[in-house]
Amino acid sequence: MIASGLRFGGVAALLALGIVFPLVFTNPAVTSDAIYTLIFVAAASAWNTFSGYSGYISLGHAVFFGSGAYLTGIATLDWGLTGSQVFLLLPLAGLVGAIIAVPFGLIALRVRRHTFVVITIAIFFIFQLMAYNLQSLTGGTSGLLAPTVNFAAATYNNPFYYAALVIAVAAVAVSWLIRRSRFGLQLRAIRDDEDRARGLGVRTMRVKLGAFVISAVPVAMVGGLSWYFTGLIDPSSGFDPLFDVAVALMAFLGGLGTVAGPVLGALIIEPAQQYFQGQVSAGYLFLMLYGALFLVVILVLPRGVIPTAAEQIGKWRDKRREGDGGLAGHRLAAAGAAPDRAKELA
Amino acid sequence: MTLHRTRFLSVGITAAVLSAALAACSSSSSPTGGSHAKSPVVIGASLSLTGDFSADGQAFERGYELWAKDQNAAGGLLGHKIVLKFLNDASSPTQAVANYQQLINVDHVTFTIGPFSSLLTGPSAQVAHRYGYALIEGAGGAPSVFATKLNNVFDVSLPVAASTLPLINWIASLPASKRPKTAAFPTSNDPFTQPQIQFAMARLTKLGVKAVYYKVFPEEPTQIKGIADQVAAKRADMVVLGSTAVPTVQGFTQAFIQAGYNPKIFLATAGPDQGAAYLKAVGHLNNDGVMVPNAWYGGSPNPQSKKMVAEYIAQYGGTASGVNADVAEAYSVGQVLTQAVNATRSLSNAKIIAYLHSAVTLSSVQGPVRFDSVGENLAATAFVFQWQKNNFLQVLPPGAGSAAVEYPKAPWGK
Amino acid sequence: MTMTEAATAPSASPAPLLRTESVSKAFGGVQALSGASIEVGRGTIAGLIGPNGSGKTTLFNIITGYARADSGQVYLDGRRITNLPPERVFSLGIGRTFQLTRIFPTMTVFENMLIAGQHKERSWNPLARAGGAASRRHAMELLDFVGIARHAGALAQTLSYGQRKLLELAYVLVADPEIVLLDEPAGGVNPSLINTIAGKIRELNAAGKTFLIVEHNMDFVMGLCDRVMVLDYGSVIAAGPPAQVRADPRVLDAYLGTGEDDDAQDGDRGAGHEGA
Amino acid sequence: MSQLPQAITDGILGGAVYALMAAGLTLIFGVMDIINIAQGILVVLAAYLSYALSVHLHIDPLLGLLITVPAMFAVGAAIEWAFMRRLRGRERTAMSLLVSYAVAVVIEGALYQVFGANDVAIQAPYVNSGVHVLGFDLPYIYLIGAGLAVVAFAAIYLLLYRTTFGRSVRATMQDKVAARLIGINVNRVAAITFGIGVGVTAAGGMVFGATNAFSPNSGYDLISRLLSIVILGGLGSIGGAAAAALFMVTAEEVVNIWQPVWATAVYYAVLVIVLLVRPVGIFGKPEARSS
Repeated sequence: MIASGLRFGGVAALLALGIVFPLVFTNPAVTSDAIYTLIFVAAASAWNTFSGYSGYISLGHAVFFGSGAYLTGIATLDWGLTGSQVFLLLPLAGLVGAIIAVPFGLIALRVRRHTFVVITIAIFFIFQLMAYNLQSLTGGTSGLLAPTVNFAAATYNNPFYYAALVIAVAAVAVSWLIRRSRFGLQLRAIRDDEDRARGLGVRTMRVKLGAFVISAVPVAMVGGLSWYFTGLIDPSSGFDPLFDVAVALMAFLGGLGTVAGPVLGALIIEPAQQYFQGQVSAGYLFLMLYGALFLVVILVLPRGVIPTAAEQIGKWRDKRREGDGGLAGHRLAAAGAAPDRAKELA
Repeated sequence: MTLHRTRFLSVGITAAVLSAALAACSSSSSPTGGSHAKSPVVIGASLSLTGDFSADGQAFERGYELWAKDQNAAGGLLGHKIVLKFLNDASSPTQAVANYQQLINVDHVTFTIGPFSSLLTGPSAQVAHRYGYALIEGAGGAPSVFATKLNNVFDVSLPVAASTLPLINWIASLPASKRPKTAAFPTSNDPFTQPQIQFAMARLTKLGVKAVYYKVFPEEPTQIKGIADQVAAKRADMVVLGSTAVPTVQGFTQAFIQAGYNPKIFLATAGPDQGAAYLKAVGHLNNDGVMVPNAWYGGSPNPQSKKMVAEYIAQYGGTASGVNADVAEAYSVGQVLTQAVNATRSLSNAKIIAYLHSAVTLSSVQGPVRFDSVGENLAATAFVFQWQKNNFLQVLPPGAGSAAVEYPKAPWGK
Repeated sequence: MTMTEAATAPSASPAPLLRTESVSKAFGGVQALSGASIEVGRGTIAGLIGPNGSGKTTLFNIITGYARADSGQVYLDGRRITNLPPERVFSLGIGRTFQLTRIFPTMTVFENMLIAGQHKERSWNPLARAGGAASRRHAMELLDFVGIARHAGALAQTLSYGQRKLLELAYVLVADPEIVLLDEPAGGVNPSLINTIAGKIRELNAAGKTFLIVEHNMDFVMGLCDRVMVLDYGSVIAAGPPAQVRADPRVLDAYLGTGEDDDAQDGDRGAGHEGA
Repeated sequence: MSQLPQAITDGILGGAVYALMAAGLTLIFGVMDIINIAQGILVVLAAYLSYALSVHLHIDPLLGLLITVPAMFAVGAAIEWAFMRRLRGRERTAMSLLVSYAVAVVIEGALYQVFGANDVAIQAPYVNSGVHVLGFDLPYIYLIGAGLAVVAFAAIYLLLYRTTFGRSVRATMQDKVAARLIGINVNRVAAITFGIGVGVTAAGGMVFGATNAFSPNSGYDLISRLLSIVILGGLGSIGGAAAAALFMVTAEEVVNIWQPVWATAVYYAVLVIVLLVRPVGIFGKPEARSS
């Protein structure tokens, strides 16, 4: 009970920090970085609700990002929307992402492992090519420029920030709900042994497709937001193959299949990327250092920060408890509260 | 259960550290703008030092640095030393937008100058506009950049659609018997090249040159050889290639040579203007006779240009023909900024924007500069250049300082 | 419709709970099953034996939907279930274990139990928490029944091999299937655990559960089963009470004469990694 | 329709180059179960090695293979030893994706640092000349590429299926623990296999660099097409990858006749359609493992 209270307190504090952040750090350069970070918090969380829980590594989620961006762009320009009106399109972008995810998932989820990874890449490139070639719709290579928005310069970023915050919080909340639900249990069973799960009555295709569709929604929404904030969508930045690599990296760094892992991963990687990539003086050495850093982190923390930390803490606690009360206490505790604890470790 | 607390504590700490780091970033930059009398003027740009535009980004960096060095030697801007601040955008518009936010709000630069390519210039101009900055740029000439009608964008380079006009006029001047009879028009699906190629095709068809091939290919084609072989099979007298970069030109060149096809005229819209980078890719034997339209070349008789080229060679080596036209585009940006600052006697963006809109004619290494209401350079002149025996020469329009057109182009491998 | 057919179908003995009818299956050029017909009476413990490669596991796979039959039919309680997908077969009431146990290693023992129970929860809300209070209690009771309740919170991958067998048995029981198919429940486990497992099976059978067991450990099969069927080269060559089958010369030819000693040793050594 | 024979010729020639580049990937991706995103940049690295040898030491690129193949083998073995070996457990495949991406970024940065951002191409006498047979131009460089591809595929096939080492490789890939039990040095087998997979790219890189202008950024365009080829051929199928490369590039060239902008879609559309009908690829065997 104390635990859940603390957990609630922690989440509430984080949320409060998120809400007051742009009021404290008013510099547009900082809030701009924060917006892209929140965009990746949402995307990494959403990606994780499918790939992290089910074990199917998707490198095709940029399809939803790009489609959300193009939908928002095309609708905004066609309907002549301006200012805050555009934000109302974001749920529509999410819906379109979900609709695209259905046939995408029905095709891709028939295969597993490597083949799944590559087929998501293949479908991704088909979408990118459509963005290049359907010029009348997408503007071809030059893409779609967003209209100039006349928000006040000093607080220009704030509406974008809060929109990103809402999507990110919703994505994390959905991820959390799924993690503790029957649906999440089914997904993780698929990740461990899909055929066995079928043999225990899990309708695997339905479950996988459901997760795929759910995970597409926030990604498409932040795609739309990203178009509006950046001011441009073009085929190579909208359907960016490195988007999925970045998102996967965030989820892995924090802890694949955990709720907090992708959030933490995005909070670390995106600001670091924003900052370091810009550094011209470091030249190309930066690129090498950036790659090398990831190699080290992946090799030192192969399961990600959160599971590794939880494991270390668990070990430490076990040791301490053994010192205190011996094995009996440990077993008692395990029988009662253990399901919850082990879930944290998983 | 302490586990939960620790777990969220770690998240909390990280977030706190991150926000502290961000705060440090934002506060560490003391105002560098021109509040003190002789403090430096910081000028910022986002450049593509990695990614698709990295070759152009590097050339731009050199052009900007050459200008700053020259101008500092001449006393800087109104006596303030020029300090350049570059951020890398890895050819991504998202990063470019973030970079201009950073330059304006964290580094507090006095002026912003443009990135490479229209793709990045469009959204970057909006950021600059939001904070009242002028964005003088040399490589953002696509219609989409001007369509938003922002008042702060100024492109010092040549508007491109009619760039092949000197060649078309020259063909028109030939006696009918000597004109090419057929032409092939392969083009990449780039917002620049497609209009150029369509313009050339329409005009040449009027002159009686038959278009035997027109197809659009992707900007980064994977099997250039296949497309080039289809073109070669037409055996057209001339090829007008809508290319955006060196690899495409190299691919067509190699396939033409392999197919034993040597058109009388071979013009590529971009690539051959990249100096040494182009020569390295196609080889020293395979450039003779290849044409490219542009506003500038290393051998330009323009005295400002001669000076810049001499300095460039002193610093980076090579020959005049090896200087990338991007260098001149970037250098011109600096020159236009210098003239605007000197004319207004001020470091105010608002005054500079007003001045550049006042239809004054300025000079640059690329020639005269005069802006219309959306910031296009109306005074730029189009030239056509030709590689002749590893030398990059201006051949069209004919006149003082122009070399004779090599027509028909010499065989490959000579 | 099939139900009524079954109800009106004439039958000499009480209708069997599980029945296969001339099931055949070939992998490439190898005929794994050729016309295998078996019957398992309701409330009985049936054994399915045969030499390596005789098609026992293949028949299990076909019954439970993990493989498709080339021809032949499978009936559960008179209802045709041939080639239904595994999740349907399971929800119709056939649970099974695997020769090499297949548990969910990165989930806890308790979550393994909830997975098996999830199909019965017909909640409209997919985000509802897994397992109501009743099913959680039921899961815990079953873990207690097989004797691994104290590991409920541990990750399943930390269990010993024998404990995994018990877990697999327990989570198959969660869904309360009509019949449980056990693929070598005694393979690779120590003698005292074999006795434990046999005891649990008897206990469940006494409470009315039907079993079909593939096993190489003859003592285990003969001691436990009411009826034994012998597969050889993909067809049933003998069926009947253990004593009768044991004495059948065809069976001795095919199997017992050559393989019994080896298998007994296997059981003792706890290797048990041969394929069926 | 007169363009069709030319397009098919180009497709077969270009397909041979792709087959050569994919040869190493079938080993690493198809046999070793590692998604090596770095394979694209390794091709580019090999191209730069050939380029540097030819420009600075005036070593003919073809002759230079005697240096570049062992060098790339060493690079591959080092990558396996330093990184891939450390990946274990359930997420090994997915983790290999990220590790190899990070490796690719490091190599890309190094290439930028050493060679700069400008495009270069490998020049050699046989790059631009060729033979004229039955109305078709067959450039020597493509014939060399095809020849090297045949050699590479034959060598990999013989290695895997006709040698003791090959049996160790296959045993290791099927079951590491069992392989160890029968006395195979699993680590050494993995390092050598990865080394061979990367060593073969030296040949692919040389031909790629001679037929395309390339820069440190060129690797990204290659990898997705190479992965598609290996999957279409069927994971682990050596001949399948070669056939898929020829088929894919030929189809691309045929589409080039009408609609060059849609030509690259061929790769992905064909892949999606084939996998819908046959989830294991054209020449793949159904997966033995079901998890």
